[in-house]
Formats: sequence, C-alpha cells, structure tokens
Amino acid sequence: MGFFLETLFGGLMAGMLYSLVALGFVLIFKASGVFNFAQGAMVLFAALAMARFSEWVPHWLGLQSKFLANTIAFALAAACMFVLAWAVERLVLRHLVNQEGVTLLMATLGITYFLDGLGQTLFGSDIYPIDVGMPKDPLLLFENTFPGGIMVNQEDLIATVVAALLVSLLSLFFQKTSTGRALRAVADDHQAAQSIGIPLARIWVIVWCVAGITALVAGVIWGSKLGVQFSLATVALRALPVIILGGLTSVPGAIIGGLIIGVGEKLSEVYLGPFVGGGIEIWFAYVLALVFLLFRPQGLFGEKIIDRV
Amino acid sequence: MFYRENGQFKTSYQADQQIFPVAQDRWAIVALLAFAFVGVPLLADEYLLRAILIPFLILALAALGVNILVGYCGQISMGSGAFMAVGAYMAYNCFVRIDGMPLLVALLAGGFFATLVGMVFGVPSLRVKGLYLAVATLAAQFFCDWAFLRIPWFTDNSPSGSVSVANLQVFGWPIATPLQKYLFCLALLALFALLAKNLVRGAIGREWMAIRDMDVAAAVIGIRPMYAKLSAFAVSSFIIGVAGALWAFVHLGSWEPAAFSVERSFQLLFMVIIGGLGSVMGSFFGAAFIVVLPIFLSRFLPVLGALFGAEVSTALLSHTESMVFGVLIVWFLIVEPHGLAKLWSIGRQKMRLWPFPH
Amino acid sequence: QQTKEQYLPALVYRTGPYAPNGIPWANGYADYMKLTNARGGINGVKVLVEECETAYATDRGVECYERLKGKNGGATLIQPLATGITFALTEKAPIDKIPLLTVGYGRSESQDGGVFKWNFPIGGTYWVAADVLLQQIGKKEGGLDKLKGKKITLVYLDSPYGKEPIPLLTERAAMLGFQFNALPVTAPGVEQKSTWLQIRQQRPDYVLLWGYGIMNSTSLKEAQATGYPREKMYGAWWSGAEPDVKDVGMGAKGYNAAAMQHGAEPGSAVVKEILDKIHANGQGTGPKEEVGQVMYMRGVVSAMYAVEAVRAAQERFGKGKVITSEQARWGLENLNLTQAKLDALGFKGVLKPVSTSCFDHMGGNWARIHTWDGSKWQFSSDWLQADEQILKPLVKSVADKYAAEKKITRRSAADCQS
Amino acid sequence: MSKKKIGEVILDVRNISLRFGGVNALTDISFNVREHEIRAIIGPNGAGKSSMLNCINGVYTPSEGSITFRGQTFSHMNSRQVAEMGVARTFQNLALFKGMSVIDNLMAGRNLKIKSNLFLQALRIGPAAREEVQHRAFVERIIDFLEIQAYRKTPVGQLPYGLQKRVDLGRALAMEPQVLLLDEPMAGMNVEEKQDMCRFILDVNDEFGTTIVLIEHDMGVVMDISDRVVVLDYGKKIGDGTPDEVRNNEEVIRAYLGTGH
Amino acid sequence: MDSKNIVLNVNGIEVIYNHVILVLKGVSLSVPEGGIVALLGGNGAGKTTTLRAISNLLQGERGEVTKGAITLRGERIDNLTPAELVQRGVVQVMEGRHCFAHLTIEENLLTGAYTRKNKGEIAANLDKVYTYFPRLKTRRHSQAAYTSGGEQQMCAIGRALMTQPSVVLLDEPSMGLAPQIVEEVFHIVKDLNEKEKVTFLLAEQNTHMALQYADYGYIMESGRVVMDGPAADLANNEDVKEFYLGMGGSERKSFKDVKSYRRRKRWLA
Ligand SMILES: Nc1ncnc2c1ncn2[C@@H]1O[C@H](COP(=O)(O)OP(=O)(O)OP(=O)(O)O)[C@@H](O)[C@H]1O
Ligand SMILES: Nc1ncnc2c1ncn2[C@@H]1O[C@H](COP(=O)(O)OP(=O)(O)OP(=O)(O)O)[C@@H](O)[C@H]1O
Ligand SMILES: [Mg+2]
Ligand SMILES: [Mg+2]
Repeated sequence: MGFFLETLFGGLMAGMLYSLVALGFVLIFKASGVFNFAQGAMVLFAALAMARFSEWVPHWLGLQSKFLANTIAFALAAACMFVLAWAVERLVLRHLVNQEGVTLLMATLGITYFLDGLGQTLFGSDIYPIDVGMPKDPLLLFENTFPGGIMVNQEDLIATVVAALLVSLLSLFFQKTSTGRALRAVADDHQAAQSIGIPLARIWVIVWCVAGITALVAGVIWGSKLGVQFSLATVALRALPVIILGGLTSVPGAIIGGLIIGVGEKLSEVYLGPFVGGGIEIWFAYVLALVFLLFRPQGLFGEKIIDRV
Repeated sequence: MFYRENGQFKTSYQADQQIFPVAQDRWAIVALLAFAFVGVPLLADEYLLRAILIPFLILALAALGVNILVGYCGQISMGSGAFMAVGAYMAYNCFVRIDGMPLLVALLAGGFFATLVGMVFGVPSLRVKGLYLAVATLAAQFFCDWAFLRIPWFTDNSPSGSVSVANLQVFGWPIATPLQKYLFCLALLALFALLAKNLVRGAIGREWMAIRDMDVAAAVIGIRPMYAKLSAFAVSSFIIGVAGALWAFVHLGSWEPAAFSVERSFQLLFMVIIGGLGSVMGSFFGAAFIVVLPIFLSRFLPVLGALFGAEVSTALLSHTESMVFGVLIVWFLIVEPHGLAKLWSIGRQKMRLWPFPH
Repeated sequence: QQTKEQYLPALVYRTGPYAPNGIPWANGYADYMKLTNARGGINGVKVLVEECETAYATDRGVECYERLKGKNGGATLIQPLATGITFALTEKAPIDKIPLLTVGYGRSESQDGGVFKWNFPIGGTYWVAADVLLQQIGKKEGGLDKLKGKKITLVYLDSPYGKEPIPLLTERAAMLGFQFNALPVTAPGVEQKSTWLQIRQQRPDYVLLWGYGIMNSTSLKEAQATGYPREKMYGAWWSGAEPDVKDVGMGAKGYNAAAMQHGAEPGSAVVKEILDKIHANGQGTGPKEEVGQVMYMRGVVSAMYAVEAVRAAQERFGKGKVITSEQARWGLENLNLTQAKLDALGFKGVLKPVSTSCFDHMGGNWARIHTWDGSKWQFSSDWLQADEQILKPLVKSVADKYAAEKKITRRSAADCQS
Repeated sequence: MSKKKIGEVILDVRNISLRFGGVNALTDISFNVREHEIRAIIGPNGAGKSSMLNCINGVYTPSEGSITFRGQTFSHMNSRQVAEMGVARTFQNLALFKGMSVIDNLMAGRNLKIKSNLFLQALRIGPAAREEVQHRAFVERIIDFLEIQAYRKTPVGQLPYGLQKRVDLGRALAMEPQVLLLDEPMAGMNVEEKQDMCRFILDVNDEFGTTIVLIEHDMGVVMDISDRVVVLDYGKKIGDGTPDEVRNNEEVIRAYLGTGH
Repeated sequence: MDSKNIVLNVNGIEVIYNHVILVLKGVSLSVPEGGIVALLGGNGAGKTTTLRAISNLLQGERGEVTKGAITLRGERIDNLTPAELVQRGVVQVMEGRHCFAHLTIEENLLTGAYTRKNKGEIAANLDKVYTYFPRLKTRRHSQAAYTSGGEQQMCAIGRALMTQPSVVLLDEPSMGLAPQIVEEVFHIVKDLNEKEKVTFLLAEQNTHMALQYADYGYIMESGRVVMDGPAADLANNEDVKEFYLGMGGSERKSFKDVKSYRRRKRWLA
C-alpha cells in the first residue's frame, strides 16, 4: 500500500512536469492554431540560457549572492525568449499567414533545427546544472503508518505548486481578457482575424513570448532536477500524449492530462512492466491517450472538432 | 519557348489520361530513367552510390508511402518509422527462419506484415482526426520500438537486439556491390512509383483525396470513409514496409530498432511536407532535400569556412549545418508552402509562358 | 608530401544527446595525434586526422564512414565510437578491408579475431567490464561466494550497448547464485522515475549502471532522490567519467565505476607532454582543464593504439612508409605493447601491457575501479582481471553463432600470416 | 407548364424532428416529393432547410420520424446507402474536394460505379483502364453540358465561387442521380449566371427525368421553376403547395417573403 | 466625381496570384466620402480580388499587387497591415463568412471590437448590431460553426460593424440570405451611410439591389473595369439590363424561359 501510494505520488509529480511542457504547446495552439513542434527545443534553449547565464553572471558582475545571480539569469533568459518570439513572428509566422496547419507545423520544425544549432553554439553541448536551491533529498512521510514511509521529493512538490499557479493564471487570461478572446479568434481564422483589425504580429509575439516563459519555467524545473543538456528537448515527446489526452486547446486539460498520463505511466511501468520486460511506460502513455481519444476524439477538455456541411 | 504543349492535341481520353500528358515531359522522364539506369552507374563513384543515392532511393520509396497516407488521404502519421521497422524485422524473420527464402519474397512479406500492423493502427483514424491522430500514431511508433527491443523472437534471440543479414541475391544475381544495390533499389522504386501513381490517379486515389478534402461530402457521394482510410493505411504501410526492409537489408546490413526511431518518422513526414503533399514527384524532391542537403552542407560549409580563412570545428560545423537546414526549411515554406513539387509546377507554368511574363 | 601522411579519420560526436561524453573523447584523440606529429610522426610519417560528426546516429555514422574511407588514399582504420555504428560497420568493413578500432565498446564477441577479422575491441569489452565489476563487488562482500542470495540489479540503456553485459551477467548469476534483475531505461534516459521506484521497492544490494550520456547523471540524481546509497552503485566504464557526475557533484559521492585500465590521469607523463607540447602552444583541441580526464584519456588511449598499430605494421611492411588499411589490420593484430613500451610512450601507471593476436583482438582484460569523491575520480581498487574461464566460451559461442549466420569460416592459421 | 409527367411519390418524409442540444432545428416535418418534379424548400435563415437535406442523406440522424424512399422506410439514413439508391446533392457552403481538379471532382462522383479492384487499378490494365476511359467520357459530357471545359484541370479551390457551385452540381450529376438535392445552388450568382444555372436544372429535370429538391432564396427562381414548394420557419412547416398557393399564404408572407413580393 | 472628397482611390492595380496567375489587369476606381459604390461583375471577374487588394488581405492568398497604387484619403496604404487599416476605419466583410467557428456568436461580435477600447461604446455597438439582426441575439450563445449559413453571414457583417468603421468593403453581403434579410442588409447599409456617414464599397451579384441602393457603379469583367457610371445610368443601360438584371426589353424574363442561346456581351470584343 505504501509503495502504491508512493508510485501514485511519483506519477502525479512527474505528470505535473509534463503538464508544464504541455502548457506551452497548448498556449500556442490555442492562440494561433500552430502545433508548435519547437516547444521542446524552446524548453532546452531557455534552460540552457538560464544555466549558462547563472554561471556567467556572477563571473561578469562579480556577484556573490546566488539568489541575485539566479534572478538576473532568469531575467536574461526571459529576455532571450522574448527576442526569440519577436524573431519568430518577424521572420517566420508573418510570412505564413493563412497557411495550412501542416505548413506551420513544418515551419516550427525548421525553428527546432535552428534552435538546436543556435542553442548549442551559444551555450555549449555539455551538461549544465541549474541550481536554484531546490532541495534534492527525499522526504519521508507517514513513516509510522507504512513501513519505510512514503517517499516524496520536495523538488517535485515545489514544481507542482509552480505549475498549478502558472496554469490558473493562464486560464484566467484566456477566459477573461479581450486579448484572450482575440487569441482564440486568431487560431480559428487568421484572415478573418486580420480583417477585423486584430494585429496578428502583436498577438503572435505575445503568445510566443508567454509560451517562451512557460518553457523557461519548465526548463528551470526540469533542469534543476536533471541538469540541462540536449536530451532535455525529448521531454517534449513525453508531453505529447498529455496534450491530446487533455485536449489541444485546453489549459486545464494540460494539467489533468498530465496527471493522468503521469500516474498511468508510472503505475503501468511498476506493476505491468516487470511481466513484459519493462520499458513500457512511454508507449503505454500513448496508448492510454489513444484509448481516451476513441471515446472523446477531441481529448477530455478540448473544443469539439467541428465538421459541418 | 521550347516548352509548349500547343499543337499536341489529344484525340482520346486515354491519351489525355497518361501520366505525363505533355510530350516534352515524357521525353524528359525517359531520359531521366535512362540516365538513372545507365548514366549513373557509369559516372557515380562508390561513395555517391552508397552514402547518397541508395539512401535517397530507399527513403524516397518510404516517403512515397507516407505521401499516400498523409498527402493523398490526409491522415497525418508520425508512426511511419514503426511501419518501416515492421517491414525490416518481419522480412528479416522470414528471411532467416525459412530456408531458401528468396530475397524479393522476404521483402514483400515485410511489406505485407507492415500492412497488417498499419491497418490495426489505422483503425483509430475512423474516429480520431487531424493532429490528434498524428499524435496517436506515435503510439504505433513507440509500441513497435519497444516490441523490437524487448521481444527476443523478433530479433531471432540476438542478445544485443541487433540483427544482420548477408548474402543477398535476386534470381541468382548477387546484391552485394553498391552498384548492384543501387540498381536493385532503383528498379523497385521505379516499379512502386508507377503503381502508386496509377493508384492515386485512379478511383481509389480519388477516394483518398475526397476523404482528405471533405470527408462529409465524400460520404454523401457514396465513399465509405472506413474503406478509404484503411486502404490508404494498407497501401501506404505496405510501401513503407518494403522500404524499411530495403533500408535494413540493402543499406544498413545490420540494424537495431534505433534505425527506425521516432526521428525517422519525423524525417519521413518532413520529406513529404517539404516535397509536396499529394504529389508523387514531391516525395522524391522531399527525400532529396532531406537526405542530400545535410550531406551537402557538411561538405560545403568547411569549404566555405576555409574560403574565409576560418577553421571550422566539427561541432560548430554541425551546429551551423543544423541552423542552415532549419533556415532553409522555413525559407522554402515561405517561398512555397505547398512544397517543392508545387514550386516545380509553377516553374513549368512560367516556362510555358516564357518569354511573356504572364 | 601528401602521400607521406598516414590518414587516420575518426567518427566523433560533438553534438546531440551524447555530446558531453563525445567531446572530451574527440579532444583526447585529436590531441594525441597532434602529439604524435609533434614527436615527429610514426617513424617520420605524419598522421592526418579528420573528424566526421555522427551525433551518435547510425545512419550518419554510415555516411561518414563511406565519406572518409576513400579519402586521402584510403582510411587506415576507422573508429566508429558508437556501438550502434560498430554493428552496422561490422558488415561493411570486411568488404572494404578497413579495420574497426573499437576501444572499450562495440561487440563483445568481436574479440574473436577468427570470426571478426576486422574488429578490434582492444583493451576491453563490455563483458570484461561487467566481470570486473562483479569481482569488485565480491571483494567488498568478502569473496565471490558471498554473492549468493544477494540481489543485483542492472539499470541499462535500452539499446544494443546497454544489453551487451546481460549474457555475461546472466551466466555469472547462475554460477554465483545471486539474484539478477535488469531494468531497461528508454533512450536517452531522462525519465527514470519508475525505474528508481522499482529499485526502492526491490531494495537490491547493488545496482549496476549501464547508461550513457545524460542517463548516467539522471540515474545518480534519481538515486539521490530515492535515497539509494551511491556507494552501492557500480557503473560501466562509459558510465564513469566526469560528465556523468560533474553536475551531480556531492550527490554522486561514493559512486563507483569501472575504469578501462585508465581512469582520470592528470598526472601521467603523456598528459604532461600534451600540455607542454600542444596546449602550451595554443594548439590544444579542448579546454586545458579537461586534459587528463576520463573521457579525454580514453580518446588518447584509442589514438595511441591506432598509432602503435601503424608502427607495428611499419615494422613488418617497411619503416617510414605509409601503410595500407590491410597492413594496419596486421599491425592491430600483432600489437605487443609491453610495459616498457608503454612507459616510454608516457602511459606509465595508466595502462597494463596489451598484446593482441590473430585470434585475440582484445589483447588485455585488466581494469580498475574508481570512485567519485564529490569533485574527482579516484582509484579505489587494484588491478582486476576478467575471468577468462567465463569470457572465452561465451565469446566463442556467440561468435560461432554469428559465423554460422553469415556463413563465415573461421580463419586458418595461414590466414593469420597475411 | 409543359408536357412533364409528374409521377408517384418517390420520397416521403414523415414527422421528422431534429434537435441539437437546446435547438429544435426541425419539428415534426412531413412532406413528400413526386417523381420528376421540382420541389422547392424555402424559409428564412436558420429555418432548418439544410438540416432537412442532411437528414435525407444521412449526415444527420433525426431524433424522430421516418423517411420513405421508393417504398422502403428508414428511421435514419446511411450516406452510402442513400448514394447507392441514387440520391445526390450539392452543398450550401461548397463541400468540394478543394485540392482536386475539376475532372477529378466529377470522377469522384462516379466512384460508386467503378468496379475494378485495387490491384487492377494499381496495374491499370484491362478492365480498370477501360473503365477509367468510359467514365471519363461520361464526365466530359457533363463538363460540356455545364460549360466548364476551360477549367478541366484546374484545382477547384482556385476557381471563383460561381464556378465552384457549377462543379458542385457537376459532381452530383456525375452520380447519375434519380433524386437531386440542391442547397442554394444559385447563391452568389448574378442574374445571367442564375439563368444558366436554371437552364441546367431544367435540362436535367427534362432530359433525364431527375427529381429535384431545391433550396433557394431567390423567389424569382423558386416561383418560376418549381412545381411545388414547402415553406419552413423555425423548424416548423408553415406552408406547402404550388408556387401560387405559397405566394399567397398569409403566414408565408409574414414569416418569409415580406411584402415586397 | 469631385476629386477632393475621394476617400479611397485605386489606380491601375495589377494583381498576380501564386506568381503566375494574373487576375487584375489594371483596375482603377474611386470611392467618394460618404458614398455607396457598387462593384458588379460575373463570377471570377475579380471583385473579391480588388477588395482584398484594398484591405491588404492578399498575402494570405499568396497574391500580390504588382502595379498601381491604392490611396486612402491621399495616403498610400499599400504597405499597411490590415490591422492598421482597421485603425484607420477601413474594414472588410469577407466573402464566405469566415466566422470564428469555435467562438460563440457574441464572442465573434466582441472580437470585432478588438480595436475599440471604450467599454460603453462597445456595449452600445453590440446593442446596435442586435437590433439590426435580432436573429443573432437569439443565437448569441451558440458556437458560430453551428449556426445556419445566413446566421453566419449576419454575424460576419455585425462583426465588421463592431469596429466602428468609416469605410466598409462588403463582399457579397446578400449571399445566402433570405430576401427579407437582404432587404434589411441594404437598409442597414443605407442607414449607416446616411446617419453615420459610413462609406461603402460593395461587391455584389445581386445587381438589382445593388444598383438600387448605390450611388455609383463599376462593372468588371475578366479583371478589368469595363463600364462605370452613376447607378441610375447603369440601371438603364440596355446591356446591363440584359445581362445583369435579367430583363429582355423592359419585362423581367422568367427563369423558365431562358434560352440556351446567349447574346455576346458587346464590350468583350
Ligand atoms: N487564391 C487564388 N489563387 C489563384 N487564383 C485565384 C485565387 N483566388 C482567386 N483566383 C482567381 O482570380 C480570379 C478572380 O477571382 P475573384 O474571387 O476575385 O472573383 P469574383 O469577382 O469575386 O468572383 P465571385 O463573384 O465568384 O466571387 C478567378 O479567375 C480566380 O480563379
Ligand atoms: N450540427 C449542428 N449543431 C447545432 N446546431 C445546428 C447544427 N446544424 C444546424 N443547427 C441549427 O439548426 C438550425 C437550422 O439550420 P440550417 O442550416 O438547417 O438552416 P437553413 O434553413 O439552411 O438556413 P440558411 O438559409 O441560413 O442556410 C440553425 O439554427 C442552426 O444553428
Ligand atoms: Mg442552409
Ligand atoms: Mg468574389
């Protein structure tokens, strides 16, 4: 029982981290209809920037305070993400107004390649630590209820809180503000949005910037757990089942989807894995998402797919 | 001026329904084929054959298969790598488990099993659409990755999970030297391209495209979505499966599941999008772009660097390559979102009007 | 001038998921080649090195191989530097007659030169690594027989590389009576939560780590997060270099790994020489601080074997001549690096003697264990030798199976003379 | 009115109701269509006209009621079956296959009639090739008839709206239908083009005896060419009869026509 | 027309799609302040293209203006974004509705007010649209995709009105609308024109209606303006009568009796 709970918690926390990455996908998709393949690369790029700046800043400025250094590094990394958002709009999206989904998807792929190259050129290909002072050692709860207690990572707990905060903020933004509404309009029809005076350029910079910051937050949390390296981009693949399960267009869906996938993944690996040789969690997550899709083709909370004649 | 079809009148629908209705095109294609079968063997060195042409041919074949599903039937799939893997491993099993199994039959058997798997994973497409389906097909990818790594039967109990084949021959001719391999792949590709072209310009092709463009209207004119989608999955995964078997048998010789990882799936998808969705020719352009360009860049950039007197390190080189590649993808999309094939046809249209601007 | 150079290309990866490990290796390889030239070449023949980036991907590796093999009068030998690429090239090398130098990686059974004429896993295979690790664990427990009833879990990267030690470990488990368990980690290994949850549940006595790249540091971090003692963790020699532990820092303290004969050797003569002759002139390939670290040293050692093979070939086919790849194979097959020779080359204390033969393409089965103290690797064991009693039959049976599949006949003694 | 021989009831819609969540798109609608007649459905926007057609060819499933076609009664229709029974339709919002050429769009309309299997098609030999030519010949006749020869090979997505409407009609005609359902075929056309369209419709009706169900907002057209008219309003039937009867129906005037007509 | 109060001037523009398809071959027209100008012509004449060129929406269709100039109150607007044009009061109602499918009718209308910041004004505009189109009010909480064709058309027009425009480019506003509503739409146009001095450029197939409400008309064929003049003159032109109003002589011809024979348009030499 204790172990089951532990696995469950582990799954929930892992799921929360996926959610953070998934959130970036959802934001951009919801607000511009672009399936942003580059989200993984953005997480990596942001995390790399953060890791290296937090290393360089004390060096440049002769700072002692770790906290100050991290804050400045975060600001600089955020600035990088803003520049990126601006460049993406200027150089890519602007020229692809009103094109089909696959074309845009492909363009974000180009961006992925570019970021992979650029990130490693600027920041290097090594493994870099991000140390924002997250506690690494496990916390044992209920030691007297269960033998050995239930182990929880403090790091994960913090990540969960951050993710939950971010999500609530973003949901509010989408539902309550007129910009939020405009974003959804753009996703439906670029041209019509243009025709009534929604400035696509600004909208896209905003969205990519917000997605960039989300990527940065995700990157910092993942990075401080795992260290920052090229492979971080592959967490994007872990986030994909999350978004289709939750629905491509739903911010809360990203969270719920993340939790379901996280738990499903860990429980399956721990309880079913040993019977079939292990290593099943990744496909299990996808199959789980697929099963949900068979019942709700738009994901749990996604907007209904409209086909009408 | 020279590229005009005026004066070429068709007197039968048969003539008008040819693959290349314009005479100049027909000649060009004959010349191209002749060059590919005769000229290339005379001119190409081993490196060109082994490192560029053979991979190009095989991936073009796979891209052709992907294009049928994605470009013609509109079902975005990110699981093509898995179907390649099924083709490769099942062909391998047929080849090594059954004595005296002819290579060609083994390859086709690989394709056959890929068809089965493709159809199974195609079933969700009846309900799930668009990007949701795309992500769902990744389930196929990861499941197959896992199965070939974990289930020893598929790898003939090889402890490392890596398998290999040797002594390939077709009708008694060995397929050993690069040239033989090249010709073998070329012949298969030409054959499959012809068959695929026939399909896509025939009734079934129209069904696929109808489903892609407007599925409700398609149903109303009597097209069964299930039949159309599943047949697209079947045909496409058959071709991809054969390509996978070729990739394993002819190109790699020895392989592990990583050869058909999710990156391969993405790569194939990029090929068809860059090349042009819904165009047989586009598959070739796309494959050429994705296979040849990085190789070209990796050879060309150092030369360029040297020109400016800068010694480019391997890492910087490879990062630059990746950046340039990314930029080129975006650039091509901006110039022509419908892919290289569309660019090509616009070029032809311009040629037709030349020297008048419009 | 051109023809006077010995062309020794290398496939490397300075980008991609495994770059942190690939870069120092490539730096070491390049630096040693520079040193060789600074020393005046191989009997006057300068070496020419060229890198080709594979990003650890098999298809790119194959392309690199095809590109480099014919250049500059033909590649003398090829270093694939990835187990996957080695598997693919094993099929191609015999046709092109180019030897593959796979120092510490590749197919373990390719030690058998009778079947694998062109593969040279000089200095150690994964089976050696696995065996040595078990011996060390046995020592800790007070004898191999004490392993009976113990639980040993292998955490491995789910790839041919990660699976390589399994046959040997299974064999050993049956022999010694410990309970062997294997947990795969899907590449690239950034998500290991469930693996470590399982370890926490099973509470094995020891964990063997067969990861690469970021998987290693992730494992160590997860071990810390689940409270598994790092002292009980033993890594392969591809899991025991600075990039694997650096950013875990104190969190990895106590973690052990096999050292492939060499470990981090900042004090060795060859390192000093490289620093003096190459880095001091500003010609070093990587950062100075990393010279002498584990992966760097592996690059150096690999380069040294290549150079010495050429030298050995020259002994037979003509001193001061540029040799062909077939001659190089002979050289690789007839390496005889005695301690004296090694010491002279600056490898004193770094390597034990290595001597290959036509049928033994490995040439040495020694290794040591080193332990991370929070800031650097330190040897924590004596020299250990893998148990030939176990290795030999395993190598032979697997190699025979391969030969049967490929319809290869074992080389005769006469063939060995060529 | 000429020598047209209007026949038996071919399509009989009985007590159809259709609901979407809270919206009652159709409430208890009954009407019938006789063979060879031109039957118009009119009504204000959102009255449920298109939904009615969607029920008939199986795109929507009515929540109540039945549809009888040639004596067979169905509680809901299956698109494929409807097509096989010879019902074709056009769409209000142009549901053409945008990426395909005009010819391919029309050929797709003939797919039901193609018999050769996948393998024959791949090889394109014998029957498959012959069939292809046969159907092509038929399609060319439609192209001639609709006067869209010049656009044969243009992807329909690039055609101007009016021509797309014509292609849509062509695709339906390619099915050689017995009943043709037309949803606002003349929207977005000028008078000249409407005249053309009317001529096509009348010709089809005359020459092939095709029964036609027509939704249209241009009262001139409806009154001129239809034999009987159904009027819907907010999902309810408010009138049914000859054009003259409908024109003078108080309720229809109030709800739809206004005083101008 | 008096050149001083010309609000919109199009001067000899050429438009090419996809780099190869030349669609407009030198179109010139001008719209006076406070006028209603109709743009007439058959299918594929290039009306939509002209409007897109003005509102700068060609890019998304891969078209570009290669020659000529477009000015708004004397200012070149070729390089403005559509959003900037809306800021200057020019809004287009696109052909084929283009409602935001996933948004409700009300949300659709409110996005139209994106450029307006004054809350009271927005609310007032919304009310105005609802009084113009009561049908929208009853459907205001349903997603646009699930409304009928005509409802979507109303929504598109209403959405454009929410931007508080001074120049409206209307592309086939009457398409798919019931006769009553068509009448209403034209009333609204007239209303806005008279009360709020909104200028209209109207591409229409319903020539009858258009000429009835417009002050001035242009007739396009195959990418060229072939005829223009005050609306009343056009309505009395024999050719226009025959081809665009469906009248042989002075009677309206029955659709039933049209012959397949067609007279050739005189201007298409
Ligand atoms: N995106 C496009 N790509 C290529 N050609 C186009 C495109 N859009 C329009 N055309 C072509 O431009 C010409 C003019 O089209 P346009 O839509 O402007 O006509 P229109 O007068 O608005 O016709 P309608 O009354 O049918 O709407 C047509 O021949 C059409 O084929
Ligand atoms: N799939 C659907 N989901 C929800 N509501 C629908 C759906 N289809 C139609 N409706 C609603 O049913 C009503 C009737 O729609 P329908 O399209 O049949 O109208 P119509 O008579 O064709 O109008 P128009 O002349 O404007 O085309 C409308 O109010 C519409 O919003
Ligand atoms: Mg309708
Ligand atoms: Mg138009």
